[in-house]
Amino acid sequence: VLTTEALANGKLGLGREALPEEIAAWDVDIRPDGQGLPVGSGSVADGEMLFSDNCAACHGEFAEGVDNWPELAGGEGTLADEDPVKTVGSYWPYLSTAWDYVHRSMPYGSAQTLTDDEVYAIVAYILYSNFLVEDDFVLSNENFLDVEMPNADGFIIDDRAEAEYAQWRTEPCMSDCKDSVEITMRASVLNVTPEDEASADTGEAEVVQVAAAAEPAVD
Amino acid sequence: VLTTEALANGKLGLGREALPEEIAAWDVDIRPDGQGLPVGSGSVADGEMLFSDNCAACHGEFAEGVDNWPELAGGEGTLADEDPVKTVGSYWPYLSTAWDYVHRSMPYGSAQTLTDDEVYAIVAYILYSNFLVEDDFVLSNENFLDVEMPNADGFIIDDRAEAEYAQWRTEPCMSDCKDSVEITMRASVLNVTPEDEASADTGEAEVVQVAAAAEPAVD
Amino acid sequence: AAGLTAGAAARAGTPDPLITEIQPWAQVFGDGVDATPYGLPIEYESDVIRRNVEWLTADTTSSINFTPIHALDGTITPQGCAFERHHSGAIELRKQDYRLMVNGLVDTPLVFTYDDLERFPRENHVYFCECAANTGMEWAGAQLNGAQFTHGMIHNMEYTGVSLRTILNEAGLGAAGDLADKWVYVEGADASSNGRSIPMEKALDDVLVAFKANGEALRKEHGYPVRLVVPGWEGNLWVKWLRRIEVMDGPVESREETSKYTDTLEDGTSRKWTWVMDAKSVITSPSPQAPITHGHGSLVITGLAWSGHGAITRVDVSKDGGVTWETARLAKPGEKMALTRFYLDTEWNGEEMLLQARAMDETGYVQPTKDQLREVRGENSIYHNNCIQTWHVMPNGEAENVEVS
Amino acid sequence: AAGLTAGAAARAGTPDPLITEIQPWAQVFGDGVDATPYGLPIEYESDVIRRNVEWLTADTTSSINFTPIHALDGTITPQGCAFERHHSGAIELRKQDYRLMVNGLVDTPLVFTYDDLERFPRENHVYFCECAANTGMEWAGAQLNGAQFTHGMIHNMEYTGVSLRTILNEAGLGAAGDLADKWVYVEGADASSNGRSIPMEKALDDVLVAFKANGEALRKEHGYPVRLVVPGWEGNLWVKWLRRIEVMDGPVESREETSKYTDTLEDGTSRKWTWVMDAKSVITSPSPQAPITHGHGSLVITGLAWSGHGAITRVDVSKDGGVTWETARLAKPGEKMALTRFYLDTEWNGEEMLLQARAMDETGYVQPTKDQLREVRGENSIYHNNCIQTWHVMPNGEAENVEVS
Ligand code: HEC
Ligand code: HEC
Ligand SMILES: [Ca+2]
Ligand SMILES: [Ca+2]
Ligand SMILES: [Ca+2]
Ligand SMILES: [Ca+2]
Ligand SMILES: [Ca+2]
Ligand SMILES: [Ca+2]
Ligand SMILES: [Co+2]
Ligand SMILES: [Co+2]
Repeated sequence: VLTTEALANGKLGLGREALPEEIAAWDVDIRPDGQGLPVGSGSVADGEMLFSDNCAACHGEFAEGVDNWPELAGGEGTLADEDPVKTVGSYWPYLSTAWDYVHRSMPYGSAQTLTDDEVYAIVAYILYSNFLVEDDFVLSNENFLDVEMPNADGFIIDDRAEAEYAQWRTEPCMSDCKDSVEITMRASVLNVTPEDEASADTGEAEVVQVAAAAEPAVD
Repeated sequence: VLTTEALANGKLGLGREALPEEIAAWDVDIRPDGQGLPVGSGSVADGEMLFSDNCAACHGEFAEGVDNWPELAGGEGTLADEDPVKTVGSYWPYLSTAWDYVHRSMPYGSAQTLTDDEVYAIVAYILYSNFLVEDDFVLSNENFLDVEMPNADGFIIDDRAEAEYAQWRTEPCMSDCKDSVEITMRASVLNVTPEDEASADTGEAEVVQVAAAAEPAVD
Repeated sequence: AAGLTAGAAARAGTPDPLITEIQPWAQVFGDGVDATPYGLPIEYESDVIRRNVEWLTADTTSSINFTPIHALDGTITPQGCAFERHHSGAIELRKQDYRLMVNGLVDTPLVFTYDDLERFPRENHVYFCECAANTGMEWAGAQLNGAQFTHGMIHNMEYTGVSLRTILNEAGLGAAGDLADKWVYVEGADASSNGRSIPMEKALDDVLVAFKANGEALRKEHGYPVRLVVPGWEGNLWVKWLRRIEVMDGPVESREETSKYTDTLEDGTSRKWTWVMDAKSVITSPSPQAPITHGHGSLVITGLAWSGHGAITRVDVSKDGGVTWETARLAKPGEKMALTRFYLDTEWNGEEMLLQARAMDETGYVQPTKDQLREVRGENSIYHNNCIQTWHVMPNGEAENVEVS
Repeated sequence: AAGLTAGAAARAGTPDPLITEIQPWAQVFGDGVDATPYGLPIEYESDVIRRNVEWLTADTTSSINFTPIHALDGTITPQGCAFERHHSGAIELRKQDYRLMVNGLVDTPLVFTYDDLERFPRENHVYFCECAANTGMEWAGAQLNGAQFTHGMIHNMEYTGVSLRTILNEAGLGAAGDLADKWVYVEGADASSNGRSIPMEKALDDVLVAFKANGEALRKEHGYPVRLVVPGWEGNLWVKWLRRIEVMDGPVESREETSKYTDTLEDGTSRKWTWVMDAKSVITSPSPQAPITHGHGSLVITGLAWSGHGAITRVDVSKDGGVTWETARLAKPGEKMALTRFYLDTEWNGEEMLLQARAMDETGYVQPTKDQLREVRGENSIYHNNCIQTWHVMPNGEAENVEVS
């Protein structure tokens, strides 16, 4: 029993044992190796309809994104470009992440309303939109790990210690540190800073456009 | 000139020199030795009328205090009692304090509206209410220091260092510190703690009475 | 809940619907980032507020309210619930309308604008501010039933400001001659024009002319735009809406340092110039407003300790009204003239407790009992009641303010 | 006012009516002590608020706002104006409805109520929380004109909470076996159910399960009633409305640690697990939103510095865009993973300045220039932009966000 044993181990005997049903309800994260995936399946065709009904308003009929809402498809081969387009297809290393996120966090505003099979179907459709599967593809817990994610090898573990710290942990220069100094860019050129409610509202259309050029990003 | 001289002394040269009119407007504090008193005078008789018009609503016609508003007269010889009554007459060591305070801070809600002569008259009346002067007394900057304040010698300079610290800076007892412990008083007996807006309002009359017995005081 | 052991609670047999059913907040949106440009506490914490005691004063403009210390933890007091004491209400004074005069025995009397003050070198310090009347209603016996009311005339903030020394130096103290017997008189801009005299030694030591507290501008009720900070000394000296600083050859003996803030002893004589707040502590939880509601087993006893003499070095806690004591854990080493949080991680199984805390500071001062204080002072001092406080915790977890033999 | 010397300002010839005439606030009452049971800043400070940038995000419920650091001083950030980042809005979750589950590779999976958490031994620490995207809009060039917008995704509070170590120990880590390669996954209760994986070493080091900030309950927008505090590591890991902690044998690689919070380098490969926030600083005043308005002469330059690697040991300031540097004064010795306030007490006589600050931490790390960062990373990292910031101060005292060669 919790108390006796716990207290014996220098524990305080607080909390209560989580019940299996409770763990099942909350422990729904999916791991890269497929751990956590429920039994189920869904087709691209079903996914297309489900996506159109539940997701397209924000993410577009072809998962290409609407306005400022995220694009989920496209961008292959752009990661080294001046303006990379990062999507499930072009960027995400693991398919598990897509299943996990759609299942837990989408649709935005009605999270956790999709059944497991619906999630399989929608994820299949996102793969299809990224030209990663054919239109007759059916995604299931069984073939899940067979899907190859194009950018699976695109990540390295934080190497700042070697690539940066080593060279920046030096005694800093205090005088004559450069020959000359020129201003090379000014914030006023873009002029995208909100000033007050009124000006921010009226300038909005223009602002989004210019800002896109300067890559605003918050995540 | 300020800047040059100031900066020479390691100063920052900030601020500007205060003008005599400005100092005169704000530097109105009165010192125990009469420093700061303006030339002027006022009689008990004038003071009685002024007090009645400006002060009596809160402090009473005889400066005896109304409800919870401060009493300014009475209380002679009560300082060692169970419930001392501290007034200008019974407690205040310096008359300058009364002139200063009435002049700067009273009447409550219309501070600084009295002329100097009016303040002399009102202070004369407060003295009279405390039986410290006769009814024909006229207070002025010239006889100000002649008034004897009964409790002038009633104060000592903070002697906690000798009277308390010396005896309390000891290694504290950690066990068997007393033979027995009894509860000798409970807050619920008085029951004067506000609980919420409703109960505080309904219980007010009773509360003030009981609390007075337990000497509520905030200053 | 009281009476259940943690072990029993652990054996709940049916799944908790708060876990097994998807809750609304896990499905739909909460508030957006434009909802509260300046936020307030969540509605469920609406009891964590300053409270006043109506019968204490004739009206609310010369009155006091109390910090909800029973519900706070850590050491910083948010400005929004930090106690207020006014003598003529909290005034609204714009920075543009703010002037600070330095006059008297100085080489050049000066007038500063608010902007001028921001041009002097600044300091940052965390200090407690305690009203000398804190716990003053408890001299004659246990009266108010809650740590907020007995000990809530205190707050603890990180101040940003200019050293008073710097300001005095700017006006020049040459004219003051020997500084040993000089005083500085400080005065507020509100209708009470509260003024106090401070000996030069303290004025040149650690006093601040402050304009920010906890990072942001002082609140209106704490003296916006500028107040004095007088570390370790009674709150009445911390003049709000500071408008004038005069260098003098003696104290003014103003109303706030004669009629008030003097401490009458048993024989009728009174102490004056009792500026330092002696070492003190109080258990904030459990306490009358923070009863034990979680049943038997593990219990955290916590509270605050502080001293105007310097840093807190130790706090002891007694559960039996002072017969035996245990040394509590300080969350951090004590800092000079700042609140120190202490914890006693313990166990409670429904037994009655007479909870006390006893603070010690770096000068070796040990917080006295109320009887010790009364023996020296009688019951009419009003101010500086730094006695050991007792809470009677009952088997049902409720607590009451009591006195013990 | 710019252009006037302090000396000229000092020779005003006519008495100031704000002094010679009795002002209303010196005669009549201000607010009583019952006016604001929980107070807000005075109306004159209504510009010291969190601001959001509409065009940054599609809507406000998955968005960010910014701390008004240009207007703050000291180090503590008041909760009311501390930046917010939500992925599905700020939810309202009552303490009674709060549950925390610990599961996975533990000896006994547990469920805690809010009350349970308050029964564990508590700690108090001041830590900064910086969003990894802070300054992220500046990679490709100077864009947003104000310290609030360029550097305001940061706050610094005194937290009270329970060590994550204590919570994990209560569930028991025996089942986890060798802890060296284990992870802890933490997840929020809101609709985004934001989840992040933390290596066990960090989880057992200094991570807190916190319920109070700056003395009082966490605000709704900061995760009331319980959030994670992950000292020195990016803000996204500081999971709000914390509902679940799972001990695992590997990371989840959730959306917030793959699609987002990974840093793409010039060649298109991306760094992952970039948790630590490197040393960084910014001058908060003068700055575009805090121009010099007081004319020539004495000037206080001030700002903030911090490092996820430990304590700040030194901050240098340049007025000429990095050619020469002076060492600034730290208001207090730096503390681990907490904001440090620095000051440079200097003089300004209308000359143009290119103001920069450069932080150093106890590991010897020196804050890099934007060019140094770009050289290693390119311009598409989005996150972890800890470059030296430049403000161009013009002769009229106004300042602009610029880049320099
Ligand atoms: C009302 C708008 C809306 C709807 C409807 C919606 N989403 Fe989203 N989606 C968003 C927003 C906003 C985000 C980003 C959230 C964040 O950053 O916290 C997002 C993010 C995503 C992402 C991650 C994108 C990335 O690059 O990290 C995926 C995948 C996704 N949504 C899939 C879906 C699917 C599948 C559906 C329907 C089942 C759906 N969304 C419905 C608004 C929406
Ligand atoms: C509207 C009510 C009111 C009026 C009218 C008023 N007072 Fe007062 N008086 C007060 C209050 C309230 C205090 C206590 C203020 C405080 O503690 O800050 C006080 C305090 C005093 C004190 C100090 C008492 C002490 O024991 O320290 C004196 C002296 C005094 N008043 C004199 C006067 C005189 C003289 C007038 C008229 C010219 C006057 N008052 C008008 C309310 C009033
Ligand atoms: Ca899991
Ligand atoms: Ca680019
Ligand atoms: Ca004077
Ligand atoms: Ca008595
Ligand atoms: Ca609500
Ligand atoms: Ca107003
Ligand atoms: Co005193
Ligand atoms: Co990162």
